[in-house]
Formats: sequence, C-alpha cells, structure tokens
Amino acid sequence: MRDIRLLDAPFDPSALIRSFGAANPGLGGVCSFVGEVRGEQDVTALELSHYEPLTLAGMEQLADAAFDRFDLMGLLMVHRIGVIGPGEPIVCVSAAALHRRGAIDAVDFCMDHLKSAAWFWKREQRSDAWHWIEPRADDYADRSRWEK
Amino acid sequence: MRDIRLLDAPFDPSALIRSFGAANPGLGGVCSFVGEVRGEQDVTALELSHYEPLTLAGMEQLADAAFDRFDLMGLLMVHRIGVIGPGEPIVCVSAAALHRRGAIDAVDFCMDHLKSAAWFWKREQRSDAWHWIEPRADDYADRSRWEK
Amino acid sequence: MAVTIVFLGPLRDVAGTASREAAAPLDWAGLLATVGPEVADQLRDDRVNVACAGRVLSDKQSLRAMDGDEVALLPPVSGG
Amino acid sequence: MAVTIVFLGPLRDVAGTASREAAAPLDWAGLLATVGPEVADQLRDDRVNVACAGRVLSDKQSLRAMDGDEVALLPPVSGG
Repeated sequence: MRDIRLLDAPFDPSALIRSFGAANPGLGGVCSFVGEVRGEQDVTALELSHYEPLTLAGMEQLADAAFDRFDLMGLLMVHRIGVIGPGEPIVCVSAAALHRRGAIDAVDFCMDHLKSAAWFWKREQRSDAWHWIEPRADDYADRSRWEK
Repeated sequence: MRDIRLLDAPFDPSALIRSFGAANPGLGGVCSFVGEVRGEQDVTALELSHYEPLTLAGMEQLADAAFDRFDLMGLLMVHRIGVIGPGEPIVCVSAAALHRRGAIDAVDFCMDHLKSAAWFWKREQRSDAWHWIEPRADDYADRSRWEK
Repeated sequence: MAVTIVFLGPLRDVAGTASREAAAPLDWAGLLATVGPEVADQLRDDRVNVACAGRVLSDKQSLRAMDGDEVALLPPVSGG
Repeated sequence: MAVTIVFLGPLRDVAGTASREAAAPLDWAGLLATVGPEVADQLRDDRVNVACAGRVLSDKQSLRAMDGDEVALLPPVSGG
C-alpha cells in the first residue's frame, strides 16, 4: 500500500498510521516518524512553501527509491504545506515490512531526503519577523550516508 | 516521559503512542516501531515467555542506556508476554526528541536489543506442534552495530 | 509571448516578487541579466537549482526557455 | 532447604519440566550433575547464561547457590 500526499491543512498522523497499518495485512513491523513544529521560545508559526510542478513528483520518486532499496510492503509519506502552528504535525512517514530492518531504514532514508532533498522551503515567524531556515550541516551529513 | 511495561494481554499501540506524544510537549519528532505477529503460512499463535526477576529490570536498563546515548525527551517501551495471535502487536517502542536523529536511532537501538538481548523466549505454534525461535544471524549483526 | 520566472523560498524575498515575466527565448546570460545582481549572485551558487518547464536542469547554464515556459529558481531546500 | 533450578525457553522442553529442586549449596559441578546430560551439554554453550538470586552471572562457573536461591538457566533469547 502506497500513499504519498501533500496536505495544506492540519492532519492527524495517528489516524493515518492506524489505517495504513490496517491496509498492509500480514506485516511484521511498522516504523513511523512524525515531525512537529517545536514549541520553541518565540516561534509562533512555521510556513512550508513548495514548487507545485516538482514537489509531489519528487516525493513519488523518493518513494520509488525506497521501494527499490528496502524490502517494503507499504509506504506512507505525508508532508504539510502552508502555515503550521507549534505542536502541529509537519511530516509523517510510515513504512510496513516483514522485518523491522526494512521498515526502520526506509523511514530514516525518506526523512533524510525530505529534510534536504525535497522541494520545500521553510521559514519561521518569530516576534520580530519571518526567518528562512536552511538545512543544518547534520542534515546534509545524514543524507550522504545513503550514497552508494 | 518514560513508560516501560510488560503486558500479558492485547494492547492498542496507536493509543499508547498517541498519549505518549501528548505527554512530551515541545517535542520535534516521534519515531515509533510496532512489531506484530506475521500472518504466516500455518502459524496459528506465538508465545512469548520471560523470566520475571530479570525481564522488566533488563528493559529498564535498556531504557537507561538509550537515555544516556541519545538526545531523548521520552521513551515508551512495551512488550507483550503470553500467547499472541496473528496480527496482534508484540512490541511497541516510541521515542520523542527535539530532532529526528535521536528519536529514530533510539528506536532502532531498543529494537535491536529487545530482539536478541532481552530476557524473552519465543515459540510459534504450527499445525504440527510448537517450535522455538532463535534470533536470526541478522539480529546479532544488527545489535553489534551499537558496540562502541 | 514570454517566459515566467518564479522565485522560490528565500529568493522570493531577494527578488522582492514571487514571479516576473521575461522575453522568450531566455538563456542563462539572459536570466542573469533579467533577475538583477542580487539574485544573479545567488544563482551562481552550486546549491541553487533551476527548473524549466517542470524539469530541474542538470546543467543550469544550458537553460533555453521558450515561449510559455516557466523557469523556477530553486534555492537550498529544507523540508520535514 | 533447597535451591530451585528454573528452566527457561527451550531448556524447559529439554529438561521436561519448568523447575526442579536441588540440595544447597549448589556449585557449577553440582548443577551439571543435577540437570542431566542433555541440559548439561547446553549449559556449556557460551550463549547459555545462568542467573542466581536474580542476577546474571558474568562467569557461570563461579555459581554458588545458597539455601533458598533460585538458579535460572537462560538459553539464547529472542524477543520483539
């Protein structure tokens, strides 16, 4: 079961993950990651922008790469766009497999690529103004682990 | 928030993970793994036995090691014992952190140790009889990744 | 007709607009001349990509946008 | 009084029982003699651990179980 989506409104990751699990009967394990807007100091909102002609197609290619690379039964990849408040989910990736290795690695792989190799731009609203956020050096290093 | 449990009756991982997330306000990400009894060929049930004086204490030590090693806000680790039917959850690990790296690695670490270094023994009921299951060579190899 | 240049992420702030029209055809030199010196500076950064008609160019200097094409200027991304 | 020997996992099937009493004190040689040749064979495997009074022995041959102690024989585990 494959479910790749861009959402422009708040969503409930638990509900998505639960129905994703049910849609993959016979699985051995499901690994899921949910990223949320941290309730930091004076951050009042996060805005995710994207480039419509590329973004969803890029996520589909990332899903193709995950299915090629890992032994997966299903993959759920959901990413928010628009303005998101503290505590709200930004991203949810869930992978179902016969064995935990494929499920955990697929989530790790997809998250590393969504962070620094998918067509999203992120800025946060602080009390003074909006500030653009670039990936951290760690994010590039994490992604380079997957280069063969 | 730390929640380490042995359960002798079926449980709902989604509900546990949802309340675990809510119990860690300000988190940046939650990674979760749920392992289930695979609906394989002629397997009608799985039985997890344990050694009461060691098992929960060992899981607490594993949680200590995860908190020492990763940058975590919270850790949920729940393991079933007793007879478990196909499709029922066996294990649920969830880790909350400011950044995804700590959360994903903590789940990976805990699962590798629960598989081959916690005080559980697993056997499956096939049409003929019960069969004991030893960890696979892969499980030992996965765990050795964490040796410093 | 024309080419539409779209500024993504922080480049939108640098350009002061989300998009701009330019005369077709538009090549790399024409793009640099059109977008102003500040955006042009950033375009020369290896981490900034250019897409034309929905495809990311593997060599952005090979840009040749035709009438009706959309050219997207894509600074370093950050998702998740 | 006595020492209780507990057989875990597949060792329970080999021993044909979940537990057995033995006279205290009980050392490694006594344990091997008490449990029968099949279980004794498996106990010599490095992957089989022995716990005494709730603690896993780092050197199982140093076993010295006293009156009232529980000795657990722990074959290779498999959880998750």
